[in-house]
Amino acid sequence: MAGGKQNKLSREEELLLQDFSRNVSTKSSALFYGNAFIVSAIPVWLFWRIHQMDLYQSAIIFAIGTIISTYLVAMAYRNLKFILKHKIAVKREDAVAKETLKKFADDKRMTKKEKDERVLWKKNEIADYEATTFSIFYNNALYLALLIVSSFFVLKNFNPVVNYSLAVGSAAGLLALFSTSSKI
Amino acid sequence: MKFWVAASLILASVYILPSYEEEESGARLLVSKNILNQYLVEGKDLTVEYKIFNVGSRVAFDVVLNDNTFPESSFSVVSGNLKVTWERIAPNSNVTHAVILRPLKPGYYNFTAAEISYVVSEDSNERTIGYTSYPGEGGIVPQKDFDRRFSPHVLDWLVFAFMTLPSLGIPFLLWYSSKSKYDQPKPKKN
Amino acid sequence: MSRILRNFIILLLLVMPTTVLFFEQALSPNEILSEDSNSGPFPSSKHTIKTEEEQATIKPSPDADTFILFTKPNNPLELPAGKPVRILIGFTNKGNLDFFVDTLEASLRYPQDYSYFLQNFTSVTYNTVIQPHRQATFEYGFVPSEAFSARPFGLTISLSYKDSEGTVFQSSVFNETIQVVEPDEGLDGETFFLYIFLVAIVILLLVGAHQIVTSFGRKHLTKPRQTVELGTQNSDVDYDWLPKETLQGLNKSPRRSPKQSPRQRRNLRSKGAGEE
Amino acid sequence: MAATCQICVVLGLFLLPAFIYGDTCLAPVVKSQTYSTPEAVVSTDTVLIAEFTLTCKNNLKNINLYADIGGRTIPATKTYEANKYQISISDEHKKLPPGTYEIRIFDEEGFAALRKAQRSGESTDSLKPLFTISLSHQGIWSGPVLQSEFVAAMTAIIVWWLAYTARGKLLA
Repeated sequence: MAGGKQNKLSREEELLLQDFSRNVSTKSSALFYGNAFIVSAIPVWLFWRIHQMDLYQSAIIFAIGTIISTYLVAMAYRNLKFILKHKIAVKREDAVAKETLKKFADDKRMTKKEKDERVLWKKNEIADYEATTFSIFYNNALYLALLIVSSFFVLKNFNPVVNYSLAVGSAAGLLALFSTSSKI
Repeated sequence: MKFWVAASLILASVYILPSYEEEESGARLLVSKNILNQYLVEGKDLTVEYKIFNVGSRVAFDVVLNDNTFPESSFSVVSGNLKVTWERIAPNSNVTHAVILRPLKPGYYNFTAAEISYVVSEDSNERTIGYTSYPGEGGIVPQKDFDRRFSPHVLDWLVFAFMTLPSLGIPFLLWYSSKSKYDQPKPKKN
Repeated sequence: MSRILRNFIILLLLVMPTTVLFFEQALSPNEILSEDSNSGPFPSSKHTIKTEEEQATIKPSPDADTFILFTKPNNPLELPAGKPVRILIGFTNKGNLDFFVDTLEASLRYPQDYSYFLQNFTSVTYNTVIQPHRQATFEYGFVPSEAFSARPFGLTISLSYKDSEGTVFQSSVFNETIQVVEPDEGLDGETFFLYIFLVAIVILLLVGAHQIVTSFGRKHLTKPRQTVELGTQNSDVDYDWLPKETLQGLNKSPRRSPKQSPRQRRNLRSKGAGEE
Repeated sequence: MAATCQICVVLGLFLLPAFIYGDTCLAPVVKSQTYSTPEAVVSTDTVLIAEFTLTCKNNLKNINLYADIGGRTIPATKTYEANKYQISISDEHKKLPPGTYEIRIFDEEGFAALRKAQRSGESTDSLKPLFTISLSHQGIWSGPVLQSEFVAAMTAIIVWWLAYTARGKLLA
């Protein structure tokens, strides 16, 4: 993202950038929280069946762990989606443009500007869709890997309750941390 | 006639003499009772092994090994018998006997000695009673704790994989479908 | 005829007892150490330690008969170092008082001077009551430390017990000099594969190191030589100040010594003079 | 004449013990039940147990039996039920590998012949036992070769690695 490239952005890019603000629409945040909750519920089953923690005795710790992990994982989804969206938009630009133009090539009524508008809108929608799905997929994969490794290898000899809280906490925390930077 | 009396006397003494003269060092049995388990687990095998050594100098007769230290309520017999006998155990030899039990209740249990009784020599009917060595205090681990540490939970892991499938698979498929639709192979820039 | 026969029969009768006795013990020589129950008092040496003194005075009870049997290495005179040793101690109560068996302790001592302790093994308390005319067996295990291999030691094992009137007895069940030998570590499968694995890793490392050294070395050496070759084609030496003829001369016949034809030398001289 | 009868009396006395054990078990019918240690996680040694009940046509009661398993001769233990015997062997796991063990049961005579054969060093396979019990030992299960959580962790890491490479492509 060297500065030089920044100043050549056309007006169209500015328009696009406006849509790329960090706050996501309610629909996608609902999607995020839903997925985050599902992913955070999985460790409960893991610890209940394999670490044989009693479900009722440690119900509280399970609830707290799940809520915290849901929040952190949703945050990770948003961060990664934001980073990905812009990149995907650039990549998919001409393919989307070609496809939409082909679609509107026949009706003459639409002005060039309107077509551009339509292309821009479609590209944005596609980018958003892909960024969301990939972010969910990537974060889930990383979350589960971190969870299993920490719970069964790092914290192997801890008592199950401590094992659960530390494993879920560290997995969700690391996830949120990693999602902020685009390197890992 | 005198001759005959002498002959029978000598003959009789031959049989009685050895037992009488060395009554002191007749047969002597040392019996060890061990539990060959690393872990005592409720519902899993508990192996009890008795080794009888005849360290005396004569044969031990009618040896009875009786172990009633395992109450029916907390131990069930899988294989082997708790009360066994041997007709004779030769000196300087040892005999092994094993019993497989299954603890029914977890908790601490004091494994005490079993009883052994035998006859020192063939004609003396007085039985010598002894006790085996005792394994002492043992903790029987409940099944759940043991499983947590050892059983491979293959089924649980499969269910786990099944649960993670939607939360991993669906986003991937959606992304992949849209990616393949719009993705043109990137021209190799450098 | 009958006289011979009678003598023969008497001879037979005399011989028979010995055969019966012999038959009883026929199986194998009695190698298990049959130890006399009451060994003599300890060799009282001047600087006996206090416990030593106390032990010296406690006598074994005449009503108690103890017997020791080494089960793990069945030869008590050679104990492998570092390997667990298991023994069985038989105790017979011949008297008519209950015996209360307390503890059993074993220790390795300096062979020449038994009061000098080298290794004291953990003592085990049995707390068992033995009724009159009853027998009991006790099991005990200890591990001679690996550092002691291939040297003689005095091994003393003593069982302390008291009777129902409270008088304390102690009988030393085993009190001999034994040899602690090298444990014969059979090279079983596992250790064999372990060695192979280690050798493999070492070889791998060597190959890796060799790889790095050679590749690093090759990269380093080739760079200067390349610069040398480049030098002759387009080195940054500026040749355009040389007059054309000398340049051709240089390129055409580098072999000839730089002798110049008189005419060329004359031109040079006149040009040089012109310049001054 | 008197002398000869004297000799046979003495000889008779001499051989008396041998007569007592004379008759053997005819047409033995055996019902046996075997046990072998299933797993090494719980038990330190392998134990093989064979319990069997022997009924003879000439209904002998509780005769002495001896067993020979791979060179080891041990007396069969009698239990308190009539004609029921038990044979138990215990050793380290490595010394009792999985496989079927042929337990050859001999009665007194067979046992004497066996001892004689052993002492004189010739092979004892030629001797015909009263009957044989075959004990099959499946082998010791000492834990899964690959820990299941290890497999799970590996798959999780692989899935993450694929995602990571895909992401790298997207971001680059």
